[in-house]
Amino acid sequence: MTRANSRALAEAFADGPAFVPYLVAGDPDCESSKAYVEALVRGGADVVELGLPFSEPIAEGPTIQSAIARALESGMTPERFFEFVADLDVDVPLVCMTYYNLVYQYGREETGEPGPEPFVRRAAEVGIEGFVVPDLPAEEAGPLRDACDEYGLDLVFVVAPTTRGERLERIMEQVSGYVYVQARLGTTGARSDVSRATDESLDRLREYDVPKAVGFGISTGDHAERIVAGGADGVIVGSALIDVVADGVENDDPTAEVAARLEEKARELKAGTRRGATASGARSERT
Amino acid sequence: MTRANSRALAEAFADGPAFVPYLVAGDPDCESSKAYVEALVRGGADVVELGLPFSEPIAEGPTIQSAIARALESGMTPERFFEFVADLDVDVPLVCMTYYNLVYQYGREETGEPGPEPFVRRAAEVGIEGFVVPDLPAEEAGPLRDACDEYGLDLVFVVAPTTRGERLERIMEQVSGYVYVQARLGTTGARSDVSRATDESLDRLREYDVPKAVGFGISTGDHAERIVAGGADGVIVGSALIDVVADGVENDDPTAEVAARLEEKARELKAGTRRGATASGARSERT
Amino acid sequence: MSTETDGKFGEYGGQYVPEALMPAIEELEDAYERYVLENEDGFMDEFRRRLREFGGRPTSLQRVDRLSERYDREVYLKREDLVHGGAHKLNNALGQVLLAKYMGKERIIAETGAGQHGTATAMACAHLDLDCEVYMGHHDINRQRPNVFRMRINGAEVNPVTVGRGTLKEAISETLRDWATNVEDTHYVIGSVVGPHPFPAMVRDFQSVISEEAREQIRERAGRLPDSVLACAGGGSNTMGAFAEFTDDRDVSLVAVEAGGSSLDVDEDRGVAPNSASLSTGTEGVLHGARTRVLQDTDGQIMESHSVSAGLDYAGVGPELAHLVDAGRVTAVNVDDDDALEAFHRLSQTEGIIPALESAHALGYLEAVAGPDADEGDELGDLVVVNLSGRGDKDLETVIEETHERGIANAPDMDVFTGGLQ
Amino acid sequence: MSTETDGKFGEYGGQYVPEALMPAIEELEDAYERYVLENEDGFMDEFRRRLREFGGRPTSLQRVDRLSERYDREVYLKREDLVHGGAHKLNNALGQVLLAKYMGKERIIAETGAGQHGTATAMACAHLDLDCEVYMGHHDINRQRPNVFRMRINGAEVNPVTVGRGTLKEAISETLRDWATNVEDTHYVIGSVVGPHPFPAMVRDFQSVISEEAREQIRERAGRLPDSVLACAGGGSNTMGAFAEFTDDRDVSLVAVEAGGSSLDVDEDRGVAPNSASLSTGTEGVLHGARTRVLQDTDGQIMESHSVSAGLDYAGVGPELAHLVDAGRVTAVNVDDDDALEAFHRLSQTEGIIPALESAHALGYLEAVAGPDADEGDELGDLVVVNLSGRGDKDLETVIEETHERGIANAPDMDVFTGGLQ
Ligand SMILES: Cc1ncc(COP(=O)(O)O)c(C=O)c1O
Ligand SMILES: Cc1ncc(COP(=O)(O)O)c(C=O)c1O
Repeated sequence: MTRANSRALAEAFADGPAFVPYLVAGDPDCESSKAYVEALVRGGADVVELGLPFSEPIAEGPTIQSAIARALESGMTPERFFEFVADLDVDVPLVCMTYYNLVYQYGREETGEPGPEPFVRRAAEVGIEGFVVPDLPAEEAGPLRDACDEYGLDLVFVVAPTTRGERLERIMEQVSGYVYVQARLGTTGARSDVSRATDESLDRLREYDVPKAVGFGISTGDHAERIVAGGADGVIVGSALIDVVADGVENDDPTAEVAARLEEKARELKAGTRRGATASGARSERT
Repeated sequence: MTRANSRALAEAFADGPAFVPYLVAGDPDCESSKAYVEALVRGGADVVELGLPFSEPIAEGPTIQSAIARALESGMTPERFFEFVADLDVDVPLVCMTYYNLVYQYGREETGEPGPEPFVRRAAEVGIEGFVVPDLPAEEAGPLRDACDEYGLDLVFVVAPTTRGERLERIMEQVSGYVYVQARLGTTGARSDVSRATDESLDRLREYDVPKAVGFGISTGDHAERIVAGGADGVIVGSALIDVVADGVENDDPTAEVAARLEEKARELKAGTRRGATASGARSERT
Repeated sequence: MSTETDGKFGEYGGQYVPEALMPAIEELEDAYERYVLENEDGFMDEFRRRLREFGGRPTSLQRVDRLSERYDREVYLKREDLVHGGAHKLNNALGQVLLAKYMGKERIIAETGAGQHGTATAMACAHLDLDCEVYMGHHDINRQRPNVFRMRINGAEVNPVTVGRGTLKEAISETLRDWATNVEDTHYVIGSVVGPHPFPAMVRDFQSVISEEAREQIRERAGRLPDSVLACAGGGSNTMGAFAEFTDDRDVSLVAVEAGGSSLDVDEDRGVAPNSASLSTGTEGVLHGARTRVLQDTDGQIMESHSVSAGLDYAGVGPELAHLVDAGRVTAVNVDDDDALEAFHRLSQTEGIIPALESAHALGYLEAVAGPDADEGDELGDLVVVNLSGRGDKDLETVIEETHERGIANAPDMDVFTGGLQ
Repeated sequence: MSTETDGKFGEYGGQYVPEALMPAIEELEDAYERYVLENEDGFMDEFRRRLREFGGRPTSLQRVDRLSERYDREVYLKREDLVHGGAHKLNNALGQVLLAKYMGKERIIAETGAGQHGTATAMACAHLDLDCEVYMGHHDINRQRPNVFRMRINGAEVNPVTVGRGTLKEAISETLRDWATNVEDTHYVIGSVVGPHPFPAMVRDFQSVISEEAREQIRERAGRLPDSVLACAGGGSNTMGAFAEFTDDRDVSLVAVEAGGSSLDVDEDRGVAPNSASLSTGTEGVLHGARTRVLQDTDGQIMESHSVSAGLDYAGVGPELAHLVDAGRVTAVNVDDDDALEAFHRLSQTEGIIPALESAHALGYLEAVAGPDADEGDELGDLVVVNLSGRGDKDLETVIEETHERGIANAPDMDVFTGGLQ
C-alpha cells in the first residue's frame, strides 16, 4: 500500500504526467526567486520542488551548489524560507527539498532537543505538502515520517539506479506522495542524454502503486517526452532551469526577463511531458 | 739537535730577530704581487713567506682566503708560482707556504705516482729555501722531509698553543729552518691584541735550539715589539699586509701606491721587531 | 567498553547519505565484517605485515626526558610521526586501500585537509597499484603545498575544490559526490573516524594499532598502565586509535584535545567558529553522513571552523568520540592556536622532534595544566602518554608565518631565512 | 675484513689537519676507543637505546613487489628513510653528539650540504641539550630551504658560508676553521665517513647499525644472505653503514653508486667536474684531513663537483671506501642526473615511497643493469638489497624544477601546481 497524505500532491499526478520544476528558494534573492517560481507555474508546473539551502549539499552537482551558495549569500534561512513559501502566490502543491540537519535542528531553541516535529509543523502552517530529504535514508526516517503523518504531509524518497531488493522494499514502505526516480548515478546536473538506467528503474518500480517522478539530468522537452513515454508519471527538472537563473545573474538581466525565459523553458518541458504522455498512452493501449 | 738545511734561512735569523712577511703569490695578479714582495723587502723583510694558493685553505681566516681566491682567479698555478719566484728580484730567503695536496700532486703526470719529490726539486731550482705546509702533520711528513733533505731545503712546522708533550717532541724532531709559533687558536687573521698563549708557547719551546717565529694575528709594530721582547726570534705577519693589498684592490689603487704603503707598513713592523730585540737583549742581560 | 551497535554509538553515528551511495556502503559493511573483523583470506595478517614493512611499525614509545622534568612526571610520546609519510594517517589509508583491493575496486578517491591523509592515500595506492584521486580545498592547496607535490609525485591526481571556503568540509562533500557518481568501481577512503557507518568503526579499527602497541610498550617500560593518554582530536582518528585499547581500562584517563583556535566564541551572523572544538562547543547534528557533535548555527547550518592547524580544522568529529565524551569516558579539552604554536617550538627545541601542529595541541594541554604557570593539582597523574600523531615538516611555512604574526615568545628568530619562502 | 690500521686504510686516511686541531683529534681518538670500541660507561648501550626510542630503529627491510617483478629478482629496500629526521644521517649525528656529551663538550658544530646532516645534528643537539651551530654554503641554503628552517626550529644556528661556490666543500673547510678556533669546548660532528682519523672509522661504526640490522633481517626473510647490496655514495656514510657487516661475506657483492652528474668528463680549465664520481673518475689526493680519492685537476686543485642531488655533491669520498674499491671488495659505479630523477619518479609511483635524490641513484643503477632496456646478464644476482638512505621530501622543489627542465619521461605533469612554488 502506498501512502499519500497530501490530496493536492496526489491530484497533481492523477491528471496525467506531472512536470515538476525545482528551484532554490532565495536564488539569487527572495524577490526574484518568487517571480521565478510563479513564472514556472505559469509555464505549466504541476508541482514545485523548492530547495531550502543547506551549507553541505552533498547530493548536488555544481549548478545547484552554486544556486545554494547564492541563496545562502542572500540571507536565506529556514524561517525566511517558510515566510517565502507563505508569500508565494501559486496554486500548485509545493514540496520542500532540503537536508536533514536543517529539519532536525529547527525549533531546537524552544524545545531544547533536536527533532523534526517543529519543522514539519511550521511547514504545514505555510502550506507545504511534502518533503524530499536526500541524505535521510529510510532507516533513519522514523521520526520525520511520524511528524509528516501527524501533519498530513508526504515524505518523498529517492530511488537510485543501484537501489534494489530489500533496500527498495524498505524505501517503498516509507515513501508517500511520489517516488523520486534518480535517472543516473551521481549528483544533480543537466546532461544531454537520457540514461538507460532510467528505464531499468522504472521497470523495477512498475509493481509499486505510487507516482514515479524521474529527475537528475533532464534538460529538454525531448528528454521529458522520452522519459514519460518510458512510463514515468512525472519529470523533475532542476539544473536546466537553474542554468537560466545563473545566466541571468551573470549578465545582470532584469528579473522579468529571466522569469520570461523560465516560463518559456517550462512550456517546452511541459509540452514534452504531454507528448510523452500521448506516446505512453498509445503504447499502453497497444500493449 | 735542530736541523737547518738552508744556510740563507739560518743566517736570516742569526742576525737578531727576523721580520717575516707573508703574501699570497699572484694576489691580485703576478705583476703587482711581484712589486709588493719587492716593496716588503725594501721595507726590511728578512725572510718572505710566499703563499701558493690552494682551493681548500682550511687553516686560513677570511682575509687570506680572499687573497687566495684572488690569486686563483688571476690564474696562479704551481708552475706559474715557480716562475714567479724565479722572476723575483730580492735578496732574502723565500719560504713557500701551501697545502699538502699541491705538493703531493706536482709532477704526477710525468712520474705517474703522486709524491712530494718533484715539487721540492723544482722549488730548489727556483731558489726556494723552505716550506710551511699547515695541513701536513709530523706523522705524515716523512716523504717531504726526505725530499727537503735531499735538495737542501727546510721544513717548517707550526706549533699551536695546544701542542705539548709527545706531540711537541715529535714536531721538534722534524722541524728545520724555524718553528712557526701560532700565537693563538683559530685561523690566520689580524687581531688587535697579543695573546698570552704566545708567552706560554715560547716558554715551552725555550729548550729547543731553533729560531722561533711567531705568527697569527700580528698587525702593528707594537705587537711585533712585544712579541720579540717576549723572546721570539721573529714575527710572521700576513693578514695585516694582505689588508693593504685588499684595500688597494677595492679602491682600484695603482700598484705603486699600494707597494709604497706595504713598504711603509713593513718599516713599522721591522722597527717594532728591532725595538723588541733591544728590550729582549736588555732583559736577557738582566737575568 | 564496546560502544557500538548497528553502526550507532549511543545516539550518534548512522548512515545519512544519498540513496545512490547505500549499495556501496552496504558492500563496504559486508567487506568490513568479513575481512577486518573476521580476517577472511588473511586480510588482517596482510594488513599488519604491510604496516610493518611498508609503514615502519611498530613505532617507538619514547620517554621524553626534558619534558618529564618540566612537568615533574613521566611523559612518554607515542611516535606516530615516524610512520611512513609522517603521520598516523597511513595506518588507516593502507587498511582501506588494501580492503578496496580485496573488494575488487579499481579506483580510490579521498578527501584531504592538511594533505596528510591525501599523501597517505596516494602512497598506499602507489604501493598497491590502484588509481587515486584526491579532493582538496583550494585554500588548503595553498597552505599545504608540499603535500600537494607529494601526492602528485606518488602518481595521484589532485582535484581542487573551489566551493565555499575551500577547506576540508567542502572536500569531503565533493568526494562524497564523486563516490555517488562512481560507486561501482570506486572506493572512498575517508580520512578519519567520521562519515557514515562503517567508516567510524573501521577507521578506528585500523588506527587501534596505536594503542595496541602503546599499551604493551608502556607496561614493558613503566611496569604499569599510564594514568592518562592524551591525543589531539580533529575528526578523531588518532584519538580513537590512541584510546581504543585503553577504553576498558577504567583507571586510565583519556583526554581528547581539540583546537581552541583563536577563541571559543562563535560568530553566528557570519556562520564562523574561530575554533574547531566541536566536542567542547558543538551540538548534536547531522554532518557528512553521521549524527555527531558539530559546529552549527541555531538553524543547523554548518559553520566554518578555524584552526592554525589544517588537520584539525573541521566542524565535526567522530560519532564514537562524541559518544565517549557524553558517556564521561573521554574528557574533551582544548588548546588555542598560540599555545599550540608555543608547544610546537618547545618540543622542537627541547627534544629535537618537530611535531605536527595538530599533535602540538596535545602537548599544549600538558603545558596548560602542568607547566610552570599552571595551578597545582592537575588530574593527569604521574605517568602520561601523549600520542604524537605526526611530524611537523608540512607545517614549516605556516609556523614561520604565524609565529611572526603572533610574536610567539619561545620561537627562534627566523627573520634571516624567511626571504625566499613567500 | 678489517681494513684499518692506525687510522689508515691501505694508503688512504690519515690526519692531514692544522696542528691546532691535533689535540682535539687525539682527545677524540681516545674517546672513540674508550666509549665506542670498549663501551665504557655503557656508552654504546645508551647510544643504541636512543637510536631505538628517539631514532625509530630498527628500520624495516621491505620487499618491493613491483620492482621485484620489474627486475625479475627479489629486491628489498632497507628503509633508512624511516629514521627520525628522514635519513640515515641521524645514526651518526646522535652517536657523535652523545659522545661529545660524554667528553664534556658544550658546543657542537657541523657542516651540511643537503641539510640532512645539519638537521640530524640539530635534532640530536636539541635532544641531548647541547648548543649547535651548522655551517652551510649559501648555494645549498637556497636549494635546501626547508632543512634550514628545520635546523632553526630545532634551535640551531645556521651560519651561511659565502666563499667559493658555497656548497659542502666550502662548508667543511669553514667548520674545520671554527673547530681550530674553539677546540677546547667544541666538538665537530662531521657528516660522513670523511675527514681525519678517527672520523671515518667512527662514523662507519655509528652507521653500521644499518647492515647489522639488514643482515639479520634478510636472513630471516629470505633465508640467506643477499647476492648484492647497493648504496649511493657521496662521502660514503650510508654506503659504509650498509656494507660494514657484509665485508667479510665474500659472496655478497657490494656496489657503491656515485653521482654521474651530467657527464663523467671534466672541465680542467674551469676546475669543474660535472659529476661527483670521485671513486670512478677521481685520483688519489689529500682533502679535508684525509688522503683519499678526490676530484682534482692535474695541479691538485680540488674541483667543483656537481650533482642534481645536493647530498652527493662532494669532491671527495671516505678513505675506507676508496680503499675497498682499490682492493676490489667494493665495485664503484655511477648513475647520471637524468637516470636518478627517473628512478626517483619510478619508486614514488610504483611503491609509494618518495626516495631522497641521493638514494635514487642506487635505484637508478638497478634500472640501468636490470631494467627493460638493459643488456642481459647483470652481476647483481637474484637477491638484492638497496639501501634507501633517506626520504625525498627535502628534494621536492629540485625535482619539480629539474624534471621540467630535463623533460624526464616518467614524471607526472606538475604544471598545475608549480605556480606558488617559485
Ligand atoms: C598529524 C595529524 N594529526 C592529527 C590529525 C587530525 O585528524 P584526526 O583527528 O582524525 O586524528 C591530522 C589530520 O590531518 C594530522 O595530519
Ligand atoms: C639521504 C642521503 N643519502 C645519502 C647521502 C650522502 O651521504 P653519504 O654518502 O655519506 O651517505 C646524503 C647526504 O646528505 C643524504 O642526505
